[in-house]
Amino acid sequence: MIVRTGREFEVLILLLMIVYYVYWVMRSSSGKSIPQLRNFPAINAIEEGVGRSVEINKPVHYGLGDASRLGGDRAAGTISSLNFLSHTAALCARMGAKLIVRISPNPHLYTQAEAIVTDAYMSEGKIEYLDKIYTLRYYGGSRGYMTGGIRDMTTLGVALNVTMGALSVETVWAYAICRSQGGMGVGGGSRWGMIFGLAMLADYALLGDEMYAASAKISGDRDMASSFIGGDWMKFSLVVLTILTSLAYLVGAQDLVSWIFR
Amino acid sequence: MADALTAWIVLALWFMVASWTYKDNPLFKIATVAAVAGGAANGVLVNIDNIYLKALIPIMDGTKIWLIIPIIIGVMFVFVFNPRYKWLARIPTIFLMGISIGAMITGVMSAQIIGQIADTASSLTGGNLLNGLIVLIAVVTAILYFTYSKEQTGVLGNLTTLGRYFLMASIGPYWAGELAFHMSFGIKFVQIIIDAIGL
Amino acid sequence: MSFDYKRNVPQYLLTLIILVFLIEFALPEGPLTIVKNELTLWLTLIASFTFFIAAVTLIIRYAKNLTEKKNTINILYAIEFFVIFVAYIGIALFAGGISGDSYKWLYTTLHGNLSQAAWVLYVFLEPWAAYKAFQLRSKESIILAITGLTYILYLAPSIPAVVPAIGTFANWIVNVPAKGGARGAIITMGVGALLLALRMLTGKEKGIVD
Amino acid sequence: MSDPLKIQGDTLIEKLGGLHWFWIGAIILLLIFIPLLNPIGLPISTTQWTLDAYQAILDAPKDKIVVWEDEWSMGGLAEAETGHTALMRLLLKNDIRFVMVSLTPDTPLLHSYITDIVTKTAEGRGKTYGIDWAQMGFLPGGEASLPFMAEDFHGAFEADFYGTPLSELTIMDDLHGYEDIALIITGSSSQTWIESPVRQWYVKYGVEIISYTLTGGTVLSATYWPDNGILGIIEGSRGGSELEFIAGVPGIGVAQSDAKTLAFLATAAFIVLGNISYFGSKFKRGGAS
Repeated sequence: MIVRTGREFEVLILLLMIVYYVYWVMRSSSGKSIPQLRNFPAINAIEEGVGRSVEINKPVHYGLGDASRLGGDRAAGTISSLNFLSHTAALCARMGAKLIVRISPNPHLYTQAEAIVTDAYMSEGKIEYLDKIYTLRYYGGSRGYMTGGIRDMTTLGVALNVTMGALSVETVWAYAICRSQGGMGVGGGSRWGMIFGLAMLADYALLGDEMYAASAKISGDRDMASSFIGGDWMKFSLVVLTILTSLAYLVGAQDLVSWIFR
Repeated sequence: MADALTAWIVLALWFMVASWTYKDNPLFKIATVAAVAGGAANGVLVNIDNIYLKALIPIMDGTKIWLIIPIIIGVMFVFVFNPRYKWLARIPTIFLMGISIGAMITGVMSAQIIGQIADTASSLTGGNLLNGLIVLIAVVTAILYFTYSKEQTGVLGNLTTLGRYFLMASIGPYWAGELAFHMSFGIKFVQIIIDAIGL
Repeated sequence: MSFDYKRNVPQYLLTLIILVFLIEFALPEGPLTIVKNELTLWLTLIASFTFFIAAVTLIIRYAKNLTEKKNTINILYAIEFFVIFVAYIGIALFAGGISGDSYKWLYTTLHGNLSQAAWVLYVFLEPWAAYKAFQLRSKESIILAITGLTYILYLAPSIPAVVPAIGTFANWIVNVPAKGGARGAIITMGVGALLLALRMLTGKEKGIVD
Repeated sequence: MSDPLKIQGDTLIEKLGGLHWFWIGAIILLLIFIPLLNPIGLPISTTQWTLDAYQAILDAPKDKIVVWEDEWSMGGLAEAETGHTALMRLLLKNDIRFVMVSLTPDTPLLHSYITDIVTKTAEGRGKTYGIDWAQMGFLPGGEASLPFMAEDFHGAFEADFYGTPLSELTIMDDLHGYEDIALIITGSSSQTWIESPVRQWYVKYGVEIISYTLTGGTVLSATYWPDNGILGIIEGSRGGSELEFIAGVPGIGVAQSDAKTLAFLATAAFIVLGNISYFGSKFKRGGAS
């Protein structure tokens, strides 16, 4: 037996995903056309918020996520957040808005954030306007992140709060304070349990997986975007599988499909 | 006497933190700094213990001398403080990410995909058929909501709107839970006041 | 074109590690299983160093504060940080270790209470956020309100005991529409995780080694 | 931050929605005082998922060990105390041997704190550490560390939290890997953690799980319950109160229930007030224009 016993269908799912992924990424790499990722209002809202920040002379606050870290189930959200940070920092540099970045409690993100913000300002030719001490704020543990973040938002004011990544209670406090300060809230979270804060309180929210796709869209990277098209094909396949297996159960023919589920 | 004193110390600590809700003040900052210092110190101590037990002892007694490799990899984190060699700090990060992602995705197919589809299908037998159908519609429309290659208009738009409603239904209880979680701390705060005053 | 070792060495490592896990998963148990198990031991060791780096980062930050001659209050906070940090370490080293009674008392009384007290802020902030911002402006917010409020009432154990219909409705929410919605989200997050792993494996994920 | 003494808004209807958070919290805290000083003694309802969790614990094979892996920390004590105490008392009461594992750096101290409480109860008296239960230290690495534990439990820890080598603890003679585990109780103050133990313990090793999740985490846990790896769910302090009741180990949960009831009703009332203010103001503005 080539495949480990009992894992046949799991391996099949994995292989199908690989096929879709490779097909779309190769198509993109070879310069062929790929479908555009759909529109995400949250992306336009960030630009609008940065513009507003300049108008009212209050800073843009960017939260990297109080539960973000480059590992395990949180890596994907964290990487998306770093992409959004790059996008937001570039907009701030271009339009001349003040930027404050809340660095997650996991300090290994400090260097990533610092490099991304520096690159963004350099690519806009505005590096002399970057005050790293003002912009990059590391507060220590998760409690320090929350209390320090609240303190900065209430003392400095907020025009726009963007919080992306692996989020915990930040979905509540960041947007509650932002709203009390009259700011605009844009957010996206990868941890499903805490999405409710975004859905309730943010003006524009990217729910779970949506944030990853939006992150690919703002990165402008065709290969990354194409991988999401492959992902869509996988999702359509799973919808078909769900409907077919459900129909089989509904008509009492579950024996036909039960092998899939062991 | 010692218990009473501790009760008052505890009450003072909680008030220092809660005082922020009225106005930002130095007592709150003092409490924050103390919490940061305690958390950092404990993190260091507990992890020294972990490395000592699992790596240093086996290295020193010669049973697992190769464990010096992950120790060296871990130490490479210090390069984050050196601009010239900062890229070396990526190595331990890569190990953390790679191993975590590797361990995670190998469980995804069964737990998050096949298992969920199986439960959706089997909910159409044995129990309430209408509920089973609602679950099926919710699963399908919620998956469609998370597709990106087409603008969500027309029929697809109607389906994904329905999917978004089901997603909202799944989010509501989380909000309730989070609120309940925080209320536990309100109850504890009141209990601490009662204990200190001796009501 | 020169070999960009700063980017390529980490990328090759990442590809190798993920491949070990994927192949080991698919194939019958063999030598790769041993490698995978060894890697998980390595992970538990390397992860410990993140805590040391966290502490070092804080020490550097507060040490910088100490040198800020103009900002007296920050100097005082820095002194506080070092005094408490050293106190914890000292008590652990000289009074029975982290499982000793002195350390346990200090940690439970000081850190335990301070870290719990931080949640009290939410007793104020969270109901306020709902009161201030949670208006029933759309169908979505109405659904959120119905499911959320029903579940709040259910979570007070006395209410469903007095009004059983609330318990029944909360159970139905969890087991039918919420379960369906959550299941759809879980499946798509699973696909998202697979895609992420494939992008990392093939070096297409921006932000990892760049 | 705005001034707590000022109520936002110009008209009465606007002021209704303009209270500062300080007053919202203060009113809720005042309401909590009432039942804590004078318990009302309202009844408690139980749920199927808690009953299932209880039954699964009782049905755990006695020749194997229950592993209670935990992500709860001291910072979550107020929410965890009820469930942790009830769970530990239930295990000891029924002579179920268990090993506690810490997945955050300050979980070991939470476990010590709970142990100090439980060893003074009727269920804890006469039980011996190292034979009836044991407490491991911190295992870093999150999800990826779980298979390490499953494959080589002794290798994952070497010694318990108190520094005693595992070879010197009787209970550990019977626990070397996943085959020796009767059941996993996975505790977490995160509602989404549950996916990790399902992916590792259940999918890879076939070990079934009790989800001891944060309140509200039932939605995600329920997608794996009862046939997809999770045998039962204990939902935070709510589940802890139920467990006290079901298992006959009364504790602090019952008293908290009354306080929670009032606090939740007050929150619901504030949401209604906020909406009256919002729609009232909107209607008025619409009328004026």
